[in-house]
Amino acid sequence: MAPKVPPQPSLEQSSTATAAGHGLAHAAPPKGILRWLLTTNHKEIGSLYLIFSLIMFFIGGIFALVVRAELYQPGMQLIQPEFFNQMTTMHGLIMVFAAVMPAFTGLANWMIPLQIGAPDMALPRLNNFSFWLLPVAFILLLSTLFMPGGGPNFGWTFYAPLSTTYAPPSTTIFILSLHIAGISSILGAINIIATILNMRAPGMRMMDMPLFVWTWLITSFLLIAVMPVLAGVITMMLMDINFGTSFFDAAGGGDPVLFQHLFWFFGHPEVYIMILPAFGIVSAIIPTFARKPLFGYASMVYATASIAILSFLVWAHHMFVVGLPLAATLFFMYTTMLIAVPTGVKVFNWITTLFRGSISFEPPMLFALAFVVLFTIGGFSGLMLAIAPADFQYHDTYFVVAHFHYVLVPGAVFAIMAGVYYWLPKWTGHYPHERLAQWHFWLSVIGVNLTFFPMHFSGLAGMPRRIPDYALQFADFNLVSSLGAFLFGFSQLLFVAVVILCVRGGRKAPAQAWDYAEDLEWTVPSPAPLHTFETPPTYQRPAH
Amino acid sequence: MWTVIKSVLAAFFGVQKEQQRREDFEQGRPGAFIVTGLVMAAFLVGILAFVAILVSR
Amino acid sequence: MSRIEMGNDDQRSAIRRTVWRSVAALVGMFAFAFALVPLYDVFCEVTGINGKVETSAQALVNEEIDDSRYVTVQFITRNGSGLPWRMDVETRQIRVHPGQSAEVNFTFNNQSDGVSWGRAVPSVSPSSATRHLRKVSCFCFDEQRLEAGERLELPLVFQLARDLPEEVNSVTLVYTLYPVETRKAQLQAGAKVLEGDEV
Amino acid sequence: MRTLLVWLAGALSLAGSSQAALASGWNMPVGVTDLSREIYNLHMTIFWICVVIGVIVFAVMFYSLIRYRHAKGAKAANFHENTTVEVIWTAIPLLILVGMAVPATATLKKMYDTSDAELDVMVTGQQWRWHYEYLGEDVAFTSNMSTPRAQIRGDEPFGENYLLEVDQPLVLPINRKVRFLFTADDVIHAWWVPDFAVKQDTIPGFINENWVRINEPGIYRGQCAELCGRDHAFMPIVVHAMEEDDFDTWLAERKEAAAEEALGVEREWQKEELMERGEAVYASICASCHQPDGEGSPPAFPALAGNQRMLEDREWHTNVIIDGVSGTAMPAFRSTLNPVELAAVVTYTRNAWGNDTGSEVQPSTIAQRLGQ
Repeated sequence: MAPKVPPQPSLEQSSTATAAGHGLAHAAPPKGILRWLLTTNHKEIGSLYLIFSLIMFFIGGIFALVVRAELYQPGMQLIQPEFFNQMTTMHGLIMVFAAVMPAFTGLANWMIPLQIGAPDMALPRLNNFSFWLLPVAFILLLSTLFMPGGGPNFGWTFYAPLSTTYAPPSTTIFILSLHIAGISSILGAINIIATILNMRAPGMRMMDMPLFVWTWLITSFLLIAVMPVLAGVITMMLMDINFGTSFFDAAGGGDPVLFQHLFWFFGHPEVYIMILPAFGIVSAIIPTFARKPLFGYASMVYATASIAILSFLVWAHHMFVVGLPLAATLFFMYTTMLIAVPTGVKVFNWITTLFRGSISFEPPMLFALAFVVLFTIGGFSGLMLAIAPADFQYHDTYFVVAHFHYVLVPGAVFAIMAGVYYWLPKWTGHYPHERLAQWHFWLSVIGVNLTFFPMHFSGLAGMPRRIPDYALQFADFNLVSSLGAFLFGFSQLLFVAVVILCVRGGRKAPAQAWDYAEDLEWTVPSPAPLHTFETPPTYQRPAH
Repeated sequence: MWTVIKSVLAAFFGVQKEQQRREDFEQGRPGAFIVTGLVMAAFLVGILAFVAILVSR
Repeated sequence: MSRIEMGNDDQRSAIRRTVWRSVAALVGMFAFAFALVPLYDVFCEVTGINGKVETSAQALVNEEIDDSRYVTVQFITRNGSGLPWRMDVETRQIRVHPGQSAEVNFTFNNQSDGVSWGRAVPSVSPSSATRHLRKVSCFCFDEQRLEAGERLELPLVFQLARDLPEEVNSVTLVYTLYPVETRKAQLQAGAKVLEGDEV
Repeated sequence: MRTLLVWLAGALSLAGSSQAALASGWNMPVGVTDLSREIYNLHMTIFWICVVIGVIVFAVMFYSLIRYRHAKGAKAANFHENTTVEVIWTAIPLLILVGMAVPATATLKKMYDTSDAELDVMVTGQQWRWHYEYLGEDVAFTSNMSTPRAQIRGDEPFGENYLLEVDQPLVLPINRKVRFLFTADDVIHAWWVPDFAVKQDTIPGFINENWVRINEPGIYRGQCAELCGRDHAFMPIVVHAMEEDDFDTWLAERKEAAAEEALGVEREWQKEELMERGEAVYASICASCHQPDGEGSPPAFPALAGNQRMLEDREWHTNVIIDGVSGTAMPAFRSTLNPVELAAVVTYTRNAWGNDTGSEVQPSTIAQRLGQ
């Protein structure tokens, strides 16, 4: 039984929501900049998150293009190795912490209250605070690039002792900014949990929630569980650097490998933090455009939960070559292989949803379908990486780079774009420009594959990751990757164009913007007024 | 108790009949399911660790 | 403004409860991250991960010597940066039976004209042997202090347990010499003086 | 759809070429050890399993996309669960995984078995070079990348083995089990030779093991595989695998040369000799951080040209080179350079690039300082 409401608005009060601001006296919002600084409205904060993450996506993208430009051909042409290392590090940090995570938080802010029939997030003022921490954190982080000794240059995984004893002086600022970003994520997660658990429309049980809400609930638990561990690790780093402790310094009786254990205890769940909400978005889009209820709703929820639990048990598969004992290597190999099962269940469910549907190919659907195919390819390389003996060859090569970019770019990023295209009519009241969106899609798909598919080959052929210059046999693969990266990078300008055009105008969208879309957000008008569901709707279970 | 274990096992596999799920949820004791789930997760870890240690000898 | 702020006390207290539980979980996880540091050490010592060894003396176990096989024990000394000491071992390798105890002397020589503190950090390979290595006495348990030009000979007394896995026929002990920070060294020197020990 | 084409093209290009062609740079090398071959086979097995699953899954998906188009008037069915199907597609992957885990476990056990080695080599990672020591043989040397910086800058055409060539390769015998002991002086590096399927982190203060038994003589190249700072890309590994007899001869020669060098400590060296030797040592060991012109790259790597403290205090200067500086990238060269090399490099740095102290240090002085 899919947890859907019937296509027709089934809410007694949906008419009340139509006219914004009536019924209850809303204080006039402050004007100009102050309005955005002080807003406690989940929709405005959601927009802030999304705009912030788009800007950061471009900044991180520029860093990636600097890297790809240097790697266009063998030899050092454009930048110095020190700067190259700063670029790879910053690219990773910005994309993970400032682009992908805030984008999902933005979507959560916008959509979770709408999908569960709540008037706002549970803690609106906290919501405002957790957003405004982000610009502070990342302006600090970006400013390290201009400090003496440069910014962080030890990779986004910042392994000790390269990131402690041998780090540039700006590392303390890096730690501070990561702390602030971490607090922001944690506050966001608390807010989301409080909202989902306490503010569902009367009659909506947990197993009636849309999958985007479910995946975000589980993601929030992951965030609460692992962000403090990250905070702990960087605090230990800070103490090692500034207060003479030696958590990670062998000279003082510490252990550099401990850093990696702690980091990946955070880092692997972090990977799922970046992909679970994507599963939720795709699980909303595919049924809509296949005009058929999602296959296996319950098993999707269970699979998400078991992926989340397993994610705590696999961290050392990032460390197969640090010299783990045999039993540990075996254990982590088995648990990692096990993750393929629930992940496979998800893919099978999506495909079975398509089977005997009635499928149309609007832009959100295009991105969602590309997500299924390309994420699965990333999953296959992940399965290969799980085989520990083979991982001794794959580890820290471009094969790994190919793997996680397949999971994160056509995975997480495509899902975010699919979500944006899917909900733009709800946000702006206009459909996105179909032609432009199709161009954006096809150029992105071609660009992504040109960029990352050859990396499988260069990795297998023996190219280590994070090197600014490479041997001649890798030249062809890198040339293709660099061309693809520029194609992908510049086609994202189309995305910006589509979004701006859509905000300004375009074909008008009704409340029910997509024919078969069933969740509660489609019962409020498009564009969604500033205040919705001020009287809770009564949720009615659909009768499929 | 046995139905709880069966349901949790089914959840581990990611499969459950809608009918059964409905019954479970109407039973209204989430605590039992959560505890059973955690115990069985720990059990799974135990089995894997045991196999790994056994094989590595 | 919104429903929350307008009332519905039940919901508000439910939200508050959720928030406090989350905060408790957060604090717990932060503490857990730090608890992982000692836990990791314990775990390493129990399982022998990473060649980490007991950092305190163990008792010699009287067990029958396994004459049927020999194990080669290699000793490697290395210098980390910043300590003007020379470290030597009297023999590079010895052959012992499991169960047998052995003693090997290491010499330390401070080649500078100042006093300094150093510590030898031990590591054992293969990691499957770590649990079966008993160190009865080792210079690596303590930080060492050497006067200018001083020469010190210190023994390592150890025993390989009889239950050392069959396939292990060679064990490597590596000692890397690191300086102990002056500030820390002074504190400890002060403590020792207070205790009335010979420094 | 395009993605599938790209993907299929990749898969087919792998499938269509023979193993030999695959080894030529599109795939993991088969390698020259029994284990590397086993790992290659594991890799290909799991790859083909993925291909088969991929083909089936994507075939169903694209069939559905084409067959059930809304534009062609497809009417949607309304089913949304089927326990039998769900059990099947959970159970089958589980069985495949168990099938993969068995051979993987067997291979892993072999990889971990370092017992009964006939030769022990200690590999030490340093920013940014490798140091090799044949344990118990009194032979040790440092291996630096030999690709000229001019090639990297683009001032000269690339050589054949651009970035994968060293001044002194590690020499190993074939058909003997060689055990590696890995450690590092500063940060974590990783020693990797794809043809051996050996990749192991070198961790400061800790020791790791791995082993190799090479089947064919030849020259095998690899690179550092763990980000270790600025010149991570520029610390290649070259292994020269020789017939056993040739190796024994080589080792004997190296021992003899080392003994001869030790004799050189006794005699008085001319300043010119020391300068010449020092220039060579500086170029291979020091120049990567302190730069060929001695200007360094502060703050991490201080300038040597015109360095007041160094010029005024010869003893401090010597001590820094011998003992290193803790908490910095300056390692202790006490055991990686011999007294002649140490004396030469001290003399050189005190007299090069306008550092005209005129002072020199004799190898015998250094030997005394080292207590030898």
